[in-house]
Amino acid sequence: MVKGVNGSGKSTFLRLLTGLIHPPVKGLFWEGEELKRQNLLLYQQNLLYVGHKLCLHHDALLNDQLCLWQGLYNISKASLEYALQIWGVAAFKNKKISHLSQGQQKRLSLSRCSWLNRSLWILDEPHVGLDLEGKVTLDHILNHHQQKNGLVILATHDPVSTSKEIIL
Amino acid sequence: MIRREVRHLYLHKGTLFATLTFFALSLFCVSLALGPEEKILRLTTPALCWILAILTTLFSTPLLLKDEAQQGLLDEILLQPLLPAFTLLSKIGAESLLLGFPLIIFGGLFSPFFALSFSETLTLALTLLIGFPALSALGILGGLLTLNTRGGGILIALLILPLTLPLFLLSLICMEKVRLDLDSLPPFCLLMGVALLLTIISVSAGSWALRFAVEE
Amino acid sequence: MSISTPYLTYILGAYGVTLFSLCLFLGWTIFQWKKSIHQLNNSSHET
Amino acid sequence: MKYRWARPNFFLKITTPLLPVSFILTLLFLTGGLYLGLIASPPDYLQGDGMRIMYVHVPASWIASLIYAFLALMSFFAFVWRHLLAEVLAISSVPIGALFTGLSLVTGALWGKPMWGTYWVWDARLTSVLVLLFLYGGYWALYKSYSRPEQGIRAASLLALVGVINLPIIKGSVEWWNTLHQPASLIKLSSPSIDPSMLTPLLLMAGAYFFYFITLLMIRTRTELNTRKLLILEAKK
Repeated sequence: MVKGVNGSGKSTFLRLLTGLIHPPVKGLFWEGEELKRQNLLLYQQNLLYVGHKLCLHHDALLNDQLCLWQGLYNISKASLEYALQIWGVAAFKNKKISHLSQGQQKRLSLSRCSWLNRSLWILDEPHVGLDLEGKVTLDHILNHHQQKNGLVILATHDPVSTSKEIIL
Repeated sequence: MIRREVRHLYLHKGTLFATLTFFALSLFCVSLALGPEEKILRLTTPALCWILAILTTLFSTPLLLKDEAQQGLLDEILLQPLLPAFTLLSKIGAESLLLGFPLIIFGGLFSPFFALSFSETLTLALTLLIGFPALSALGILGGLLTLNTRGGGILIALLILPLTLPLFLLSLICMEKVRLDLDSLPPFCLLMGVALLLTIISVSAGSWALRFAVEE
Repeated sequence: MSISTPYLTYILGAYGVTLFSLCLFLGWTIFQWKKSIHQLNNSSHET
Repeated sequence: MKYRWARPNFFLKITTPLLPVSFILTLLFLTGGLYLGLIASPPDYLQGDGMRIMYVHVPASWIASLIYAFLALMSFFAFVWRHLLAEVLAISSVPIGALFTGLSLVTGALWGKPMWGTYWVWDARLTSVLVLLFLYGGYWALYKSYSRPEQGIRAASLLALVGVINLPIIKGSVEWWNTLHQPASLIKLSSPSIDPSMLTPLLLMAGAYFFYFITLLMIRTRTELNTRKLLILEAKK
């Protein structure tokens, strides 16, 4: 878990960890190996990044978004729909994404935690914009992931039960 | 993959429609301004078509890119296992299909009104068809370079218009040769080569630009 | 060069424009340089 | 250190004595060139005294292209290795290059008026010089429109590299387009046998321009380095 006051560089740090930003001084290491061109791709295949920007197509219907995801990540439709049900947004399938509320969009974006099978999760303030019920769902899923030996790197201001804290 | 990008681009049908309308309307406006003289129209229409095609791509492509950047979709491209250059290529393909084809058909349909003969129309359509992917690639490059700047629109024209010059001039040479009933094959081959080269250069430069555009 | 050449205005114009703009640019550059040194001194004194 | 020559402090140290030297060289070459060009050299048998404009015009075009080559090289270094010095050198050379391109256009127009009767023709050479001016302008505009210089320089470097690849293509296409549109009625400068009495002032002027470029490059680089330092100082506060 990454903590820090506003503007201390949490988001930048997380983006650095995803390899999207070129590290200015030293390289990025994962499991003892420095990440270069070749293994950076492998590493990125292993991580899930949900940032402040939600990676949703605003003009699309939710259904279209599902189709795009299906094509992009080779995911079966059933697992997608299952994930949407967990996050409670399955009912809005024929709505435009820009017509969904902020919280619903955030849920939709976070739903990739449930359908994308990756071991390292990098989440940038996932609690923001979620209601109480959503936060419970999120914590539940995070715990479940950790029990499966998954790794979560999380930037947040909310109290979460974790093992390690990095304070920026 | 191109199908995915087509589907993606289709979401922006409003912008595409507006762009096409812009193309058609300005073509009519300029020809009204030039007067009904057939000789002048015949001489100027190919150039007009090309300039308008350049402008429409230069202004619409970056608009779409900016939209994607705001949603964070460019991160998604970079986190894919595929090289970003391929994604950019498929974007170009999608744009050629959804914007380029209608544009060419438009031009082809209306060129008889501008006193172009059949062979001239055909040449115009062919040169546009070949040049469009390169234009779209240059537009993407410009859009990515100006993504994090203040006031991108005019800047793109300043950056990219000089680079589109070869395509434009070579097509006009083709048109002129056809009009004078000369052999138009050599400029046509040259045009193909230049278009291919420009596409390759700007796609590879674009994939670099993409990398540091998301670092913001 | 003979003074009565018909191109005198153009020749003098070309040389004049060249020298004038070279000098102007030099002056502007030196002005900027001095200004930056001045600013740097100011701000390092403050800190 | 591997990149000792590329460190700003080292650059400042070696250019401190070089600056007056190159400035004096500029003055020397300039006086020599001006004297020979304006007064001592014989008038051309075809163009008369109008030929004298050549001595300020042609070297300006040479230097303008040279600076673009320099800019592209520095952009390459800046883009690949992210050297601070290369970035600063690149951005410092742009206004000088634009100045020489502009001068080449203006003096060319002043030459063209008495020789061909118009200030401007859409000749291949003229058009490609104009495109060069646009490329410089684009580089500068792109650099300036980023709020942080280190980001702007990378975008601009990429543009300069694309530009340098495209420049021959642009030039070629413009040339071809012109051969179709108008017969080449202009007197070609690049005649193989140029008289030494004309070549000397030409080369002297080229030397003057070159050292002028070097002098200004050093001054501008210092200015730019100061500005960067100032930014860092302000960020620390």
